[in-house]
Amino acid sequence: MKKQFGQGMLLIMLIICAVLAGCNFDSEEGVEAEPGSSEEENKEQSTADEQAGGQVLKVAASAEIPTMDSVHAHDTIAFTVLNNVMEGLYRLGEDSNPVLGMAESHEESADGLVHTFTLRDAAWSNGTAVTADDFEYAWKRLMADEGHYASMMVNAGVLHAQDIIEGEKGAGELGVTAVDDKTLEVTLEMPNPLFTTLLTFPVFLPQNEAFVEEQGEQYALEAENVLYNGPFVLAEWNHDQNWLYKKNPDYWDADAVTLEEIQVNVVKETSTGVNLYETGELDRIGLSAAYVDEYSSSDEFQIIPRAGIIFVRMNTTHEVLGNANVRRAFDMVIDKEGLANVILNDGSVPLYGHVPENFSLSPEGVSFRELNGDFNKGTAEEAAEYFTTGLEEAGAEELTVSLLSSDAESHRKIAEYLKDQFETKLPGVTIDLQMVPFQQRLDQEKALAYDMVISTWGPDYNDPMTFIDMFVTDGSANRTGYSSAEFDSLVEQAKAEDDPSARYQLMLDAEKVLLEKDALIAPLVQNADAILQREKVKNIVEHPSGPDFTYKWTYIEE
Amino acid sequence: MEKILSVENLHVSFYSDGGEIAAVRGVSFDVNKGETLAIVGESGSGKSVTAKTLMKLLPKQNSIIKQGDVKYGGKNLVQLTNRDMEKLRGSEISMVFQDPMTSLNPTMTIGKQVMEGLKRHRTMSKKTAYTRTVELLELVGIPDPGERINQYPHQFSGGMRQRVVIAMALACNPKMLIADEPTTALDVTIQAQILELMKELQKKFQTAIILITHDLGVVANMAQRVAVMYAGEIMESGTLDEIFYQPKHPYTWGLLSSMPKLHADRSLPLTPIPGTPPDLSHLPEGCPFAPRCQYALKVCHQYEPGKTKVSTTHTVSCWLEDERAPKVKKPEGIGGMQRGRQSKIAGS
Amino acid sequence: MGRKPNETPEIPDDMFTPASPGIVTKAETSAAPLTFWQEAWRRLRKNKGALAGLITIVFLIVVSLIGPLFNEYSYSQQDLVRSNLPPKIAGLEWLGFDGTRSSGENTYEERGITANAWFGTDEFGRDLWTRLWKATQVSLFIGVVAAFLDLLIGVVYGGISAFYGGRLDNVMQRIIEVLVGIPNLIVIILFILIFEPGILSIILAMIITGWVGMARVVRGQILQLKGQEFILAARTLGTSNGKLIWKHLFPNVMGPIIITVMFTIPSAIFFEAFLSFIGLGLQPPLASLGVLIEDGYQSMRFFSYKLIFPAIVISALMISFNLLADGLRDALDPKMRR
Amino acid sequence: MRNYFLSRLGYMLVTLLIIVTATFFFMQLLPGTPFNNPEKLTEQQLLSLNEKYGLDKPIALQYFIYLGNLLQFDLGLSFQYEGRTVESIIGSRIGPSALIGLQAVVFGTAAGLLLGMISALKHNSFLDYTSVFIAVLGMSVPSFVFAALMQYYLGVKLQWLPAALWRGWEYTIMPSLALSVMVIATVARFIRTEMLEVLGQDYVVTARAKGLTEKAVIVKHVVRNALIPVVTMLGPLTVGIMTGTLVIEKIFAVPGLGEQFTLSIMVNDYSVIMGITLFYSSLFILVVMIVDILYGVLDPRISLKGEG
Repeated sequence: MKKQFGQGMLLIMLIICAVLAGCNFDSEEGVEAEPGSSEEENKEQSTADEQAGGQVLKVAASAEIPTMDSVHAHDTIAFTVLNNVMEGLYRLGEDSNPVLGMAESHEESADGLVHTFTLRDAAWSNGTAVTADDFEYAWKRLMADEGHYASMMVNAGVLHAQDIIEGEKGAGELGVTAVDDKTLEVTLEMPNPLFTTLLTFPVFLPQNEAFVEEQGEQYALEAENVLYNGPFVLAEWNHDQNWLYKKNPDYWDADAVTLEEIQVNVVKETSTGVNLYETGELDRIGLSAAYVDEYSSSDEFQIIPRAGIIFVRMNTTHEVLGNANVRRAFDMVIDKEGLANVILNDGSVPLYGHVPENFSLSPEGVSFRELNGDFNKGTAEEAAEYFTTGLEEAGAEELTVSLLSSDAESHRKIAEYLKDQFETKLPGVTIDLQMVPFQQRLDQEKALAYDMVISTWGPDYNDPMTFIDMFVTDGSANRTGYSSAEFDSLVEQAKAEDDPSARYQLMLDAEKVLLEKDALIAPLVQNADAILQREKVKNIVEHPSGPDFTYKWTYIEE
Repeated sequence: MEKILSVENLHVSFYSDGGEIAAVRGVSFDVNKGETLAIVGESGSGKSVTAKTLMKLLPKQNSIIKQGDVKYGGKNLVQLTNRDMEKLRGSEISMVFQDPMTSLNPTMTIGKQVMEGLKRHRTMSKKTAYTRTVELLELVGIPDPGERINQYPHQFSGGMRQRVVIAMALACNPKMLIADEPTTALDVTIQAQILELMKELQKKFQTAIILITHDLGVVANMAQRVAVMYAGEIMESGTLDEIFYQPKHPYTWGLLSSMPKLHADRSLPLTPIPGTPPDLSHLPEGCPFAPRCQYALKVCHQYEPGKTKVSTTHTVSCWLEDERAPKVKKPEGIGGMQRGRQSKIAGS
Repeated sequence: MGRKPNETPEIPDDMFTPASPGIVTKAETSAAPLTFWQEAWRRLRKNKGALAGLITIVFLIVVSLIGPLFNEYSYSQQDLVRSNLPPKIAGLEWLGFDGTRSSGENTYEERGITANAWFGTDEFGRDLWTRLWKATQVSLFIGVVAAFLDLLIGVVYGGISAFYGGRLDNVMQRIIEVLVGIPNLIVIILFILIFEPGILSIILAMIITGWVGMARVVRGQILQLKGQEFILAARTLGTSNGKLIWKHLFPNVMGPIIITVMFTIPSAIFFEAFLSFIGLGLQPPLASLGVLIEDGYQSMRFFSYKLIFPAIVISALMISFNLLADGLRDALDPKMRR
Repeated sequence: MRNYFLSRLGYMLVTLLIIVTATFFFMQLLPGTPFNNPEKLTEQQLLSLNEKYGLDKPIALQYFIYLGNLLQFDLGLSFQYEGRTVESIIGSRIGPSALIGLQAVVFGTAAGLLLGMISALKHNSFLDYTSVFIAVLGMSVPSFVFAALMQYYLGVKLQWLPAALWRGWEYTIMPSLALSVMVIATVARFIRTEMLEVLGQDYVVTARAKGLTEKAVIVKHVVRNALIPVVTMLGPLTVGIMTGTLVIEKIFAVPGLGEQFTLSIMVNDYSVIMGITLFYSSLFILVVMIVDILYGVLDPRISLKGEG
């Protein structure tokens, strides 16, 4: 047996070649993720650019689309895509209020229980008409598959939704019926002022039964395995890399759509996004705090307030933190301006209430925050006074508590900041920081295994109730051990109240109980997006809840 | 006798972290055609360095030939360019190394290694080279050469490997062979076989051999002339008989008396030379052997002795040869060595 | 003895008398060879790179210990007024320590701050000079402790395995083989996910697979030594096992062990930095070089000083340890000795 | 030879079993749930999801179910990506990682060899010190710092190469380069030491004594013998590349496996974490085995016997 060095090297080269060939082979097989095929792709894209006549938007997404199945969708990325390629009875309008979509008209019975929708003439991307059956099918499928957001059906108050989730009734008994091709009838358990708002949520989108059943397990796994009825269609979907929207010429309101194409790239690092923006690969990116200083004077820099909030939950079962004065002191002592403008520096806005600013307007057109004003604002001295009083009431002299936080960058910063704020401004306080992975924070939070925890909340729908009802006794989002009969009753009344103004007042009162009386939580900041966006890009509509964007009305100024 | 190599006043130094090490200091000797010159000495005496200097195989980065000439066939090897030297190596002057375990490339078949030299110096076809290699291997006594030519060094025993090394050295019929302790790493019985082989081949090709060794038994068996080296200098040189029967230098006495003798009086103890060789970077003044010499005079510690010609062939460097020096009696039992003892062992 | 040696007339006759034996002994002792360690130290000193590495390491250790005492700030003390101050050192303005941002404005003048932050401050207004040295302490601590624990486990495991040999060795080697098959990165990541992040879990995570290399080195060395005569001799003389290990085997495996440790320390420091970068780091406000680099990396475009100083220190540490380890290998490894 | 393979295969399987077991039980210790949007998950939803995915069964049973599926090469469904199998996720992700990884290894090894050889042949010269410094620097500067600098200068300032994304071969250059820094440094240092050692070997002197030209000595004897042990670097290099891809892919927005792994860890996607762990481990074990075999082929002294 001849063992030759040259042969050995040859062997290595062969192996390497084989692997490389394997790589290219993949690409020829059509996994477009491979660079081998991408040159053609580039050409295609550039010719597409020319055809699109400049009406092309290039944006970034922070992650892959987890699913294109509206029944299983659960995050803003999927919501955003679904919102742009499909349309439900209502869609979110340019002011984020619901506007009619697939429904041409919406009639409500006198008792507010039966809603009848008449559908307009619209077609799926395969040419079949969008019918009332498609809605009935999708909604019932949501209940049958126990989709992530099946609870939305309960929130909407659709008949039997609660019972179906609890397993007492079958999914087929959901209160939705296709009367004929064009008429959909939805029955509610009781009148619900939020019903129309909720209908914009992606779980209420229609699905074509014949197509879904035909695709089976393949449904929604690739771009071609979904049907579209929205302003755009998903023309390409290269998993983990990018996807491409194209204008849907068959959309009923196609005349209102200007953009020809939207290229979305998955970019996870802010720095990468910035670099791509600078090289012209992206038209809009989000900035992290580190880049805000660099770009804050740029004309392309914008801050867009969001409706998500960051706040501190305090465990009311803790013997000292159970005291409202102690909690109030903790809330009051934090320099929230410093936190928002110096530490986070990403456009975040200091928050002095539970419901964020720029989120909800009363029926009279005044914002919730303006109506209720700021809570627990005061000097460090006042805070220290509250603290001493509270400590006395609780019969303690000193306080050592842990502050739990997820190890995400911004939360870590907040925790470090709060520790310093508390320890230097409140007498006798020692804070043990506990940085844990996000999931563990949730586990501990839900098990009430914490003293203080930095939490977040984002709205599910455009109404203060999505924040307010978090803290009802034993609510799944309560996680503080808080139980107030007064608060609970206010929430219950609000949910049943038909008169919008009275309902709004009840919610305002509930927040007062929560913060003014009980100082349950310490609100910290309201999120905001610091972004860079090319000036020629106009009218990307952002929404506080559900999907992030609607591109229907977006255009490139030429 | 035809003189084929002559070394004159050779000085070689190394540079290391510890400073300059004068490894060879003023060495001179001649080699005649077909004869064997043995250079003996303890380890560190500069004999291997001398050998490598002749081949110009010393590492270039840290060694330098400071002075002296090496004359071979009308050329001064010291001044030869590397390229010319390469042509000489292996074809005119060859070398056999001490450790056959490490002197063969472990990843190359022995056939290739033998052929390499052949191809370099003789223009011949691949086929001829191959046949010649098989012949050579057969010549050095490797059984089954046709098959073993494609084997790797680790498949050979130590003795067999040394045979391969010798085959490599003799591939181009060199005029001179430098054998640097060719048998030290081998078993005694194998040693004898290898020495016999070398003798045989020497007869056949009329090759001159410089045999570097510390084993006086080997010297007695192989050499016609002997040079005794210590601390980079030749202490005494002469014919085999002169060195073995009329040694003049106390160091030579020491060497001879530290060698066990087969037929000698067993009651006489073996006498080792006390102490260790000097540090070549910090040589003492005077004779380098003086610190270990039991006959040392005061002068030995301050002045180096000159060369004394005892006979036309016998030279020694020692103050004891000075007429002012006290007469010292050569210790008992030296010089009584019987020649041919080694050959007996070799035969056994 | 016919001819006279070439006489040197100046040599007086009285020199031709036997020398006293004292001279002999003297000459002998003067030539006493250096011990292994002296020799190694001598070689190390000659190696400029290794020496530079050693000096840099000692310097960084000393500075990291006394550096924080040079100013009044603590590593965790926050002050939003002083947030994001660029570095400024009186007298070194020409070197760029002039308190101006990369955009050219002078933050000190804008905010009317007089007290200089030598290496700048972070967004919390924490002094980066103090934090840098504190972080260096932490990183060194992690590196040294991880290497030491590796050493402890590795020496015991490798020693036992090689010394007792036979079946035990076989079993222990199989265990190592399986362990080597597991990519350590994955073990470490899982380990840190499950335990609370912090110095302790980082160290534990690193040694959980790290000791294998050391065990292999030690086993290899001891196996090699075991066959050698002096060990055999000691055994025949009835030396106890414990004594054999400590007196004979241990000193002889020290060289490779030290070298391995020297290579382990920088890789531990580096790995910690890597873990910090992928977000599996320490509990703040404690910082390691990795944490500082991670923070600095986030803002390297606008506040490059936040990245530069820790990056310089970690690179200096890595280079120094590597140079020193290289030098030690040359100095200690008998195979490399000429 | 056959025995050798069989016993190696045996160890591979044992190792993999241990890894599977360890990872499986590690997963049980992870806090939180693998389900999406855990912030808003209610207790009731959690129960029904657990039931749906079989997470309500006893752990031992789950373990054996997993093993059973594994035997049929079924790694399960991702929790994060609705309806996608772990195999398909690994399948679509491995291509880019393998490509930049291989390019980094090939380029890095070539450059490293060159650097190391120059260094050894010009031992203790300025060239030697320079390349040693480059090598040590390559090992000392964290790859993400290097990647970020490269992206900014080559991609944004000079615009020589695309800054990020994955659309063509030119997009693979920078990630491969960033990954190869570590390879260059490791290989250069390794080959330098090896060459220096070989240069000091007796057989090199023998080769010179044969009268071979200096070039022939270096090429035929020194370089060849120094190259053989480089094969053993493949194992550590594989690990280095795997580690490297975790951060490099994120920075250059490469849709590779390393990036998926970090992502899955962040969202507790149990089945994907386990699948990728298993994949990495198998790859690593395979590489180690290939290295051993290759080494046996390249170095005639090593013979592959039944004993592992």
